[in-house]
Parts: sequence; C-alpha cells; structure tokens
Amino acid sequence: MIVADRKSLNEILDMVKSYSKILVVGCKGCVTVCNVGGLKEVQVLAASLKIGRKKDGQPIEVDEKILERQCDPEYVEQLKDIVDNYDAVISMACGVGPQFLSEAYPNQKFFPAVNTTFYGGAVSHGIWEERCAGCGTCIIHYFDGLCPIARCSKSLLNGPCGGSDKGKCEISKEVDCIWDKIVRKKIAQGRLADLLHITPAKDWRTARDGGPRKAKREELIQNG
Amino acid sequence: MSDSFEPQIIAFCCKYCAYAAADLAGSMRLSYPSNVKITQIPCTGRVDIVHLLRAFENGADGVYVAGCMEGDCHFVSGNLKARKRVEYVKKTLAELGIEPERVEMYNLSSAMGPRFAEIANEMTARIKKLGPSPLNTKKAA
Amino acid sequence: MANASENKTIGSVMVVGAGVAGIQASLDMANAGYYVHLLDSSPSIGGLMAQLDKTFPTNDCAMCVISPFLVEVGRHLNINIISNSELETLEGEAGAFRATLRNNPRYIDAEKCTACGQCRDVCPVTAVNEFDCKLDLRKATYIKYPQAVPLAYKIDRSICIGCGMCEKVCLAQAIFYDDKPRQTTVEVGAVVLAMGNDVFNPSAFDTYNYANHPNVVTSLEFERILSASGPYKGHLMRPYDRQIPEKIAWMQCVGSRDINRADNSYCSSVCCMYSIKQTLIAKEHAETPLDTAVFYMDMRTYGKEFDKYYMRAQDGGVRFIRARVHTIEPAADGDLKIRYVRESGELKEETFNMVVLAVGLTPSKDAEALAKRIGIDLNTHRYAKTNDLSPVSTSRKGVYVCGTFQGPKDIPQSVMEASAAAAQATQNLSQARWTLTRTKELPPEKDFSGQEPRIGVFVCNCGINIGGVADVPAVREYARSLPNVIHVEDNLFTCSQDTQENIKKVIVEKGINRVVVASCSPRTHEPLFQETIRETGLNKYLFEMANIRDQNTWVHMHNPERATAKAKDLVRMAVAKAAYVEPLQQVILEVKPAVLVVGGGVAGMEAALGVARQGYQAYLVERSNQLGGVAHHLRVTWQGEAVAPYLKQLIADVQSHERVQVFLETEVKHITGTIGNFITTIASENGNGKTSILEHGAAILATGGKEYKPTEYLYGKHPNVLTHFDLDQAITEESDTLKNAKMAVFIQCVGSRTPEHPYCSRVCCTHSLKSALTLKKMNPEMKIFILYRDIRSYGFREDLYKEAREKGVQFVRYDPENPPNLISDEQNNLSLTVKDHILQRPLEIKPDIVILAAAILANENKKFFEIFKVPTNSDGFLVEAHAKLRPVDFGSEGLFLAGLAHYPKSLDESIAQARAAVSRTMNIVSKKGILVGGVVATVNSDRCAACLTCVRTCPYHIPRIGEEGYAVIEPAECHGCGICVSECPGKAISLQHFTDEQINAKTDALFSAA
Amino acid sequence: MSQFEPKILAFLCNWCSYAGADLAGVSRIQYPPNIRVVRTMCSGRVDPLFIIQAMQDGFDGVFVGGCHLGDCHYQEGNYHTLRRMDMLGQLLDESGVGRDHVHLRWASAAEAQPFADYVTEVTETIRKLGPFDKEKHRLALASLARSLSGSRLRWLVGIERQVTEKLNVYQEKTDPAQFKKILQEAVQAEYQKAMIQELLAAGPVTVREMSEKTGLPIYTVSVRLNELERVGMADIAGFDGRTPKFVSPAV
Repeated sequence: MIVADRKSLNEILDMVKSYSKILVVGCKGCVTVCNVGGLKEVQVLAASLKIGRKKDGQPIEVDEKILERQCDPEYVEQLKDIVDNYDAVISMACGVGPQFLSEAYPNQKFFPAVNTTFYGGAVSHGIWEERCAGCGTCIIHYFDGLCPIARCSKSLLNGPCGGSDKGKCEISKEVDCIWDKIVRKKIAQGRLADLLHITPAKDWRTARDGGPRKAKREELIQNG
Repeated sequence: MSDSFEPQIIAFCCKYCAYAAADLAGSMRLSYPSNVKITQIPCTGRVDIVHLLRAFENGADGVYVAGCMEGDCHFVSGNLKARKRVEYVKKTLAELGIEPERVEMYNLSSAMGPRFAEIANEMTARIKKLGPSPLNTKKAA
Repeated sequence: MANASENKTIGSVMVVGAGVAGIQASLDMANAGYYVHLLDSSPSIGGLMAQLDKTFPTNDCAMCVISPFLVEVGRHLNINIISNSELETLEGEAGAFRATLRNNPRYIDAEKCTACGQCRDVCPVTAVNEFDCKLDLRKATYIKYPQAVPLAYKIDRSICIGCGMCEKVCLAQAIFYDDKPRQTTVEVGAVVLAMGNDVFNPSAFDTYNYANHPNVVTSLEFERILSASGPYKGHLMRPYDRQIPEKIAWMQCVGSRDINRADNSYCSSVCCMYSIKQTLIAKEHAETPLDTAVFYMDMRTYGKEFDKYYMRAQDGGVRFIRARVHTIEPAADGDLKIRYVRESGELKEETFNMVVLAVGLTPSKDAEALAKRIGIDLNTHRYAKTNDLSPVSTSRKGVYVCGTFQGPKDIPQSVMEASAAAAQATQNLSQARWTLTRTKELPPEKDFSGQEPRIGVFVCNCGINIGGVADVPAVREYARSLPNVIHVEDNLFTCSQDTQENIKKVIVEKGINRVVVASCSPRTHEPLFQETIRETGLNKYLFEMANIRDQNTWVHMHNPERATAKAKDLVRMAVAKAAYVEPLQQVILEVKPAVLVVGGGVAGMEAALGVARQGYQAYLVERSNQLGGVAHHLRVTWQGEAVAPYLKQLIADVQSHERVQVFLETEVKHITGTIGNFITTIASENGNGKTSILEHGAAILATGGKEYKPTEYLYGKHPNVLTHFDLDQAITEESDTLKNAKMAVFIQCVGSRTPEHPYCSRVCCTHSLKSALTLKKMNPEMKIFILYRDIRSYGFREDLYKEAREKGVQFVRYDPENPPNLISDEQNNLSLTVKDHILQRPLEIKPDIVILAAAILANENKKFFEIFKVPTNSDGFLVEAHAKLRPVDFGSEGLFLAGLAHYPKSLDESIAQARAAVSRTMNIVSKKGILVGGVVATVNSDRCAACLTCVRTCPYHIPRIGEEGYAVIEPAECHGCGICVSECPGKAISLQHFTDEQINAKTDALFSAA
Repeated sequence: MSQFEPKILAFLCNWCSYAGADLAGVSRIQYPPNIRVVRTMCSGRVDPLFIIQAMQDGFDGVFVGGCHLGDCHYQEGNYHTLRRMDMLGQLLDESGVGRDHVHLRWASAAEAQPFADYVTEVTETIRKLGPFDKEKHRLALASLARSLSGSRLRWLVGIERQVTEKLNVYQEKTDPAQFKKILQEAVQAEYQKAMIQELLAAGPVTVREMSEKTGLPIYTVSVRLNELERVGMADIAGFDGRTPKFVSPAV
C-alpha cells in the first residue's frame, strides 16, 4: 500500500490561514490502513485546526468527510453538492487524492495534509517499511524476493557496496543492508553462485525517469 | 489574570481503578478542589485522542486521564494505550502553542483514595498556575 | 430429618465463611444452578484479603481485584448473604442437611442503611479498629471498610453505651435497638466450610517486644501501613513517631515452624512471599532510600513466578539473612537492636528503625468448637482434616472444605480449592440443580424507537449527605431547565424502597424513556436503579447517574456553593449523555452441554469424570496410548496414600462412565467457536487418521508435565544415580541396590532454580523428605544426606522435615555457585564433595546411591497451545487469567486449565485444580443459554478498512477479519474495554453505551454552561 | 508581705444559692470579698466553657452554687451540673491546671451561713494555690475550651444519667463503671487531641515538636494525631528529611 505521513499542524494551518470555512476529506484506502488519513485522523485534524485557530482568536469552521477512495472519479463526485460551501478543502489522501479533487473541481482550492512517502507495509503495528520503488520493471526474482532498487540506499544491482557493516547500511545503523540479506539468503539456500551472474544496468525508462506514466488495460477500456 | 480564576478540568477515569479511587476519596471525606469533573469510562483504553481534543476545543483548561496502575489494567493494556494517546495530545498542543502540561495521564489503584485527591489538587494547582486556556482568553477578548 | 429419610435432594448449599474462598465457592455454585446461603460471622464479607495492600507476585492492588467479586456476590440473585451469623448445628445428611444458625443482632437495618456515616461521626465510644490492626480506632457504630459488602453499618454492642445518638442523626431510620439474636434454620444439600483462619498474635514472643514497642509491628499491620487507604494513607512511616524508616527488618517464621513460643510446628506457606512483597512495596513507597533485611531460615518461594520475584528482590538490594533472631531490644529514639549469628558463626548486631514480624497463620479460635458442633475431624494442627486423594472432603459426607480452614495456603490455592469444593458439594445434587434458584420475572421491554428523549431526573438528598452540603432544590430546578427533561424531583433517599416504587410510578405516568439519578456512585447503585427502571419495561441501559455524593458533597463539604455548582455540572453532563443512550439488547446463545478435556493424566481424568458426574458429557482426548500420565511413576502421596490403586480405580471409572468418551492416541487439530459453543476437530494419530468433530461448551486443558532428565551428576552414566521417579520404582520393586545401600544422598534442585529453569519445582523437597523417611524405615542404619538450597516443605509438609531431622537425616546446604561434585572411580564407587556451610569446609562422602530431585517441566505443546490461542510463560507453563483470583481460567472465555501444565504441583493440588476446573465449566454448560451483548464493541462494516488495527491491539485477541473482508468481533467474547474502538483509524468500531457521541455529549455539556 | 487576694467568679443559681447569698447579706454574715457573682437561672445553665473562659480572662478560680440535689427548681438541672463539673474536674486534672481551681457547692435559699462558709473555704483553697498564671496555661486553656466545644464530651455527660440510672436505648441500664471508664477515656482523648489541634493550627509541626510542647509521650502524640487524620482534622504538610510535618487542613 501507499504509506504517508501527516504534515505538521503548523504547515497545514499556514496553508489555510486565510480561510474561515474548510472541509477535511479523508480516504478509506491506503491512508486509513496506515493510520494517517482515515476518518479518525480527519477528526483529529479537524479538532486540532479548530483549537489552533481558536487559540489565535480566529475561529474556523471545519467539516469532516470521508470518501471510499479519492483516486476514482465516481467517489470524488460525491463531493459535488457540498464542495462549493467551503473556502478550501484539505485532502488527507495520498498525493493522488488532492489532484483528482483539483481536476474534478477546478474552482475549488485543495491542500494536501499528508506527505506521501513510499510503497510498503506494516512490519508490525505502527511501523511501516518501504518495499517497492515503483520502478516499472520488477526484478526481485533475481534476488530471492528482496528488492535492491527500493531497499538498497544506492539501488545497486551488483552489491553490496563497501559500506555494508555487520548487516547494516552505511547511511544509518537503523537501515538493514539489503545486500547482506540477499547474500545470506542465497547462502542459506545454497545458491550463492547465482550472484556470479552480473545483473546488467537497469533500464530506467519504465520508472519516473521516463516521464509521467500511464497504465492501460485495453480489454477494460470502454470505448464509448 | 485575576486570582479568582477557577479552571474547568475534565478527568476521564476508568471504572475499575481511578473512578473507584475517587469514590474512596469520598468515603474518606478527603477534600479536593471542585474544579475536577469526572467522566466514567470502562477503561482508559476507551479514551480517544478525539475525546481529549474535543475537550480542549470546548474550552477545557485542563484534561486528564486516570487509569489503573501500569501492569494492573483490568483490561491488560488499556492504560498503556491511553498513556500514548495522552502523549500524542501533548505533542499536538505543543505544536499549536498551547502548554502540553494541560493534559496528563495518571495511574492509581482503587485503594488510593488519598492519591486521587492529591492528583486533583496537583492538576488544579498546575492549571491555576498556567492560567485559563488560551482558547478562552481569546474568546473573552 | 424427615427429608433426609425420604432421600430428597435439596438444591441449595451453604457456604460458611465469606473470605475469598467462600466467595469463589458461592459464585461458582450460584452460577451453576444452586441457591447459596453465604454465612459469615463478621458484618461484611471479604475476609483477610480485603485487608491486604498488594498481592504477590503480581503486586496487584488487593482491593482492586477483590471488590468486583464482592459486588457480584452482593448483587447475586441466588446468593443470600447472611452476615453477622454463626453456624450452630448441622443435622441430617448429605443431600439434605438442616443447619441451625445464630443471627447476631446488627442493630442497624442493612437494607435501609445508606452507609452515609453520620452515626459513626457522632458516636462517642471508640474501640480498636480491627481492620487496621489496632493502628487505628473505630467507633461503636462502624463499617469494616469503605468498600464493604453489605455496605451497611453495625453497632458493636459490646462497647455501645446505648446513648441513642446514632438514632437521632440517622435520617434513613435504619437504627433499631430492639434487634435481638435470632435462631434460624436453613435446609441445604451440602455445606462448604471456608471459615479461614486467624493471624498469629505475637504478644507471647516477649523477647520480640511486640506488645510494648510500637515500632515492632506484625506483617498485617505493615500491610495496613502500606495501604493507601490505611492509617497513614500509604506513606511509609513507623508508628512510634511517624518517621520514615531508613532500615526495616523482617523476622520470618513468627508463629510458624515453632513449638517453643507458638504451638504451630507447620510452615504458614505464605510469609516468605508476602515479606518479599512488602520489602519491594516498601522500597517503592519510601521517599528516601530504604534498607530492608529479611531474617529467615529457608526462603520458601515455591509457587508460580515466585522465585523470579525473589530474585527481583535480591537484585533490588533486599538483604536476605539466614538467621533466626532471638531478641529484639529497644534502642534509643524508637529504634530496635537485633543480634544475630551468621552462618559462619560470626555474631552481628544491627539497629533498625522498625521491625516487621512475619506472623504465621493460626487455626481460628472457634475452629475446634465448630468442628465439634458439626461433627468434622480436625488434624493434629487443628485444621480440617482431609486426604490427598480427596483434597476438599471433610470426614463428614456432604461437608466440604476449602481455603485456610484446611491449612495455611495462599490465595490462588484457596480459590482453586473453593471451586473444587463447589464441584464436590454439588456433584450429588445435580438432580436438584435449578430447583431452588430464583429468576426475576420482568415485563417485556417497551419500544421507544423513534421517540424523542423524555428524561426524568431524580436528585437525591441522601439524608443530609448531599442535601446538607449542596442546595438540592436548586440542583433539581436547574435540571428542569435542561433539554429533554420532562420531570424532576428530589428525594430524601432515592435508593429507598418507597422512592423506587415512586420512580416506577412516575416513569409510567409521564412516559419517561430515559432516567437520570443524581446521587451516589454508579459502582454501588447503578444496578439497583437499572433493575427498577427495567421493572417498568425500560431497557436498563436507558439510565445514567450523576455522582454528586462520593465525588462531590463528600469531598467539597466545606464549600457548599461550589458543591452546588459542581452538582449542576454533573447533572447537566448526565442528562446530555442520557439523551444519547440507546437500549442494548442482550441475546441468549444456546450452550452445548459438553466439555472437552485435553490430557489423560490424573488432572484430565479427574476433570472428565467430574464433568460426567455433574451430569454432562465429557470428551477426554489423550495423545498417548494410555491414561494415567506421570502418576504411573508415583508411589505414594506426600501423606503416604498409595497412588497405584487410586489410579487404577480412576482409570476404570473414566473408562466405564457412560458420559465420558475417551479418545486415545488422538490430537486436537482445530477449534472454532466461542464460550458455550465450541467446535473442535480431533484426529486419531494411530495411523488411521480418523477425524471427529466435537461440539462442546467449554474446554479444560490438562496437558501435563514431565520429570526433567538430568544431564548432571552422572545421571544415565552410573546405575546408582536415580531420579525421584526411578527411586519410587526401586522402592516399589524393593530393589537390592536400595536394600544394600549404606549411604544415600539426595541432591535437591537438579534442573530447578537454574538459569535454564529459573523456577522452583515445588514438590521435590517434600518428595525427598518422604523418600528419605521411607529409606530410613527400610533400613534405619542407612545414612542419609539431603543436599539442599532451601527446604521448601510448605504447610504441614513441614512435619516431614521435622520427622526426617528427628530420624537422623542430615541436611547440608549448598550454594549454586559451589554445587556438590559427584564422581565415580574405576570401581564404580561414587564419591561426593560439598562445602558444608556450618563447618565452613568441604565434606566428602561416599554414597551408595544418589537421588536427584529432578525438576518438573511442562510438556511441550507449542503447536497445540497455538490452536487454542492460550499463552505460556517463559518456563513453558500455561498462563491463567489472573494469578490470584482466576487460577483455573484462561483469559479466553470458556477455556480452563489444570494440573502440571499450569505449574508443578503435588497430586492433591492437581486433583483439586481439576475439580476446580469442573466447577468453572459448570458455570457455562449447566446454563440453558448465555447472555451475550451489552457493553461490547460492534463493527460498522461499511466503514471498516480491514486494516488489522483492532486485531493487533485487542489485549484478548478477539477481533478477526472475517471472510466478508471486514472486522468481526464476537459479542460473546468481547470484554468491553474499548481499546480497539479508540484505535480504529476508520472509526468503524463503537463501544455500546460508551460511543463517541455519548462521551462527547458529556464533554460538550460540561463546557456549554453559560 | 501582703496576702494574695484571688479573684473568683461565682455562678449562683437564682432560686437557691443566689437567694442564700442575699440572705447572708441581709443577715450581715461576713465572708471574704473575693467573689464576683453572675446570677444564672439554674446551675444547669453553667456551661463548663464559661468556667474556662473565666480563667482565660484572668480569674484565679470559679465557684458554682446550686440547689441541693432533689431541690432543683427545674427538677434535674443540678444533676447535670454535678456531672458536668465532675467531667470538668477530670479535664482540669488531665490538663495540669488542677480541679482545685473550680468548686461546686449546694446552698439553699435558707443556708446563709453555709454559703458564707463555702465562700470562705473556696477562697482560702484558691488563695493557697497562688495566682493563676493564665499565660503559662495558655495551651491548656485553649485545649480545654476546644475539647469542651466538641460534641463528644457534652453528649456523654448529658446522657450519663439517662443510661446509667434510667434506661438506655436497649431498655437496660449501662453499667456505671463501664460508663465512667468510657468517659475517662473520652476526657483524655479529647483533651490530648485538642492540644494537638491547637499546635496543628499554628503548624506545620513535627510529632517530636508536639510531644515537647504538650508534654505527651511521642507515641501518644502519634496515636492521637492519627485519630485526627482519620477524620480530616490533620494532614501531612511535607517532609523535613525523614520527618513529616503536620498541619490542620485548610478549610
């Protein structure tokens, strides 16, 4: 899933400082699951904004709303009757949400409440880790299901680099060296020889380097 | 700020320990300031960040959560969750420029009537020192 | 008497003594279909436990854990508390007894008394407050403690001068001086004796100066000193001058293991642990560094998690000094001087600020007379006599015993026995089950859905307790102004019978659909008012209380104005919530009247047979190909009862009972369902792989334990190195090795109290003592050594220790740092060296046989325990729901445990626990249905994102993501804490009766005041 | 050296003693001029607190005169006086002031000579005691007043005759010996607590300081203090090292 972090309250307060009636819209998708943009977080943000503004003597009206997803026009459309009642709208979805909203309601002002960080999962309750970089060409089968693109700080394909130290990455002792894990897993499976094969340079055109991407499934597209 | 400031403080007390301790303080006729008003909840694990923020939004000068002793929670770990939520609200308040000391987590057993009174005293004194919630002063102005 | 001859079985039972054991027995039987008369000589129930500050080894607050039980007993429809009364005679026989009771006058009507305390405040006469152990005074009108049940005062006639003051101030008119002793009779099918015991009075120890030095206190007094509700409000102070002590000494075995100055040769079983607890709690309480020293003979931390607790104390700097102190002398300034001899022979002198005497338990002074009156035998220690193989039966049929009336023991053991006694007492009454119990006939609930809230507010004056401080009429009129309120009134006593009737009338007349009572605490009175409104057809959840007494007028009595203002705030909050409360429906789920028992050892068999004898189906699943478990290796119980014949009979009974179905070589593969309705798949392991599905209402896990196979001390390498099991077999077979042996050495703690198994195996000391005596009997000339760390012959087992010493068995203590060294030479001769602590030098002996007291280990059942989702501790033993009060229950409802899987224990203790488990299951399977719902979490599936937050945060592991893709929380299993509710990121879960809306309504109301 | 002339306050009942005093005057019977008379309708009106107040105001002694037992104009007023004065005597002894400062005598309207004799006798007794140093006894007097203001002693004294001579609430007679013991205990306890309360009011104060100031043994102070704490009349104000300091709780 997409993992995100909420922006600081002051950053959000600053975005909406000139407005007195706003709507906070959450998303029931990934951001609910990673506890950052579901209904509860919508309520927490709404309450925090009201407290912050009231404290400064500039009370603000904040309404709360949750959409099934903000990345599908049909759900986004559910706002159409109310969206104009507000001076501005804050989206708590990943970076996709406010953009879909902006496109659907060109006259309204939309602000993101979260920083979208990575594709990953919860390794335990409350801790999420990155697993995928969305590079567009998956090669993890070469590395026993461990992705060096997302999980090596240098995205090395023929690692490890010289900075691997006791299984940790040189950039931080908090970060595992994925190449250490790959090598150990290969040893455990008796397939270390696999690594004699040199992985050629990656074709990055399928990643962000190739410009904005589009995914199509011809059989699904309705040609009207 | 005048000396006559009487803060409005709400305390979320769990049924098994803190609320029972408050009753015991009554049985023991211990006096403490009347500023504290209690809402009973089954376990401090039921206290939501939203409930705490709601109280501040409404103009609470102080808010505290009182549960069982750590390790003694009737529901195993509710009080530990509550402590984390109180920490979260402290951070939120600080971020908004409001004294984080206005919210607190306490632990006590049902036999600790005197401790309940002490906490009520402590919290009332603390909030009196801090003065009215900035939300209230602005409203007055 | 006539009844007995007609052989009519009576469906009620009597429990004598309402301490923690009596309470447990009563609840078990009342919940399993019997009407219980619970008798106590004191004016309120609770016993000794209510006096304790904390309980070991969890340091739980004693009052916190016992008071919900007190309240439950107090409100139970099928428990009749007969306080202030004694059992005079018991006629008839099992199944139909006729008990004559003496009801001592209380002079205060417990029904009318509101526990306001006015009578106490004006009473001019004082006496020693027994509850605070003479550290404090009480009045002639008194209540034992603030949380007492029944919550009512009494007059101590022995000191009352009859002045009449209390009557003058009692607005509830509860005082009646013409109360007289009465004699009543009750007819019961069985009797459970749980009278407890007394605490030893150390006044006789004149050299300890207890009687004349205030800073020499008993451990119970110290317990009150530590207690937050005690005389010093939890501040650690010494009585003489209230100084905070810097140095405190504990004297162990005061009144225990002593026939010189006490008459109690036995070990009191609990003092070592409570002293350690007190050192730790005292250190916690002390506002300055505290030096604690415990003077002891043997440290007997033999129970579950006890040794770890002991080690924690040692790590925390508590000094444990092995010495018996003779004299405690007063020194300057209230201090006390102690002289003692170290093991090395060195004489030492130390001064302490106070001394705690770890007083033992002693038979209750009435025990002998009572035993005589009702015709049961006592043992030589003046405790109720029982056998190991029928641990809770007295010498009189139909009369059972539990708790410390049977012998000194700790709370979990007492509670276990209480349930066991409940099972035994009701075993032959099953035909009369549910015949005498009461149920309340209630009108159907009215449907108010769609109706606006119509709230009635009743404000209580509580005599002058509220009205004397707050302006009640003003509060009442204020309530009238609140939204949705259609009726207000104030009452002198809202809880009185006539007011209840009036409330019912008003509800009906005015069409009230929500009720708010502003009075005392919901903790004590909510159920009463809920019952009242329910009688009018209102759902009991359409009720809310404002606590304007305990949390208002009692604590702000010097400030009436502010108390009035606060009362208004509290009423406004309650009314606000009341507008949002919803009727909650509890549904009845049918129960499968069968119990699954896993494990075919003694515990499992006793459990299965017990269930069957109670009239329900038992399924007994055993992994091996035979029943009996480790008991096959045991020769005799610690009191010398032969195990083999008992085991043979038990197996035969299990196999022949029509309601026991035995599955050998079978394992549990899968279990689903909840309390009352489990579905379990079992599979045969004997090759045919046959699977069966069992439906049952409850399950008992008795998966047993085993003897540790030592790797140390030449075990397995030398034929004459034996374990206890080996020795038992050798004795049974009358082996020549034994007959010819001239010297035997027992080595204790082999595999126990080691880094790998840091617990005490509890039974090995007793087993060695018993075996040593047997060897001595076989060959009085045999020289026997027992090499030990602490001799842990708790309770009456101490008799064996005493006898062994008298018979010449030599005891040599060793340190784990210097364990005995055992070698064998070329001729296979054994040679052992050990450092003798008394002689301070190595001792070399040449034993013919060496017996290793090998540890008891839990059987490894990781996968199986995962199927049941039951937890184990770091030693591999199953973890019960609560170490003190729920020793046979698991945290998961409907699952129970017994036997060695729980912790090492002797055969009698295993049998008792198995029977206790039977009793606990009867609370489920004997019911036609289980009420489910109420204050539980419910999921709004539309909002659920299946994020697993609830699954991961529930302390009981109840929520799961169902097949439909959203969270499912079984109402039957939910404990109602609300943790998941407040964590749910989608706000998809709500806790009934404590919804966000309801909680926020109170907050909003508090701050909405003009 | 001139002789010490004590100042003595006399409470005389309207119907007997006062009339007796008048008759003494009419009869020109001579007695010492040390008494100053307050007339009350009955000796039963004399509250022990009046007596303590008199001593706080500087009188050296107090004389109370009433009708003979059985002759009270109000039937039983003087029985109450008798018990009250006895209780007061116990308290005075307990406090170290001594009961010799206060005297009760019965004199009828006709007993002019006995009245004069009593005054003479009482004056001489008090003269022998020497001047009463109210400053030295300040704590004692304040404590006496405090214990007499409480309900416990007043109630006990008031009920004594009812329960020991007539019937108590159980329709029986309370053993006079038992009652006496309870009253003695109550007198001691109330006085000791009153002293401690006086000190607490000026607190914070430690147990040892209280012991020094009251002359009570340390442990007695601890015990009484605890009784006061139990009813919310004393509280810990803080600690000085290992020593707690106590105060009266702020109301």
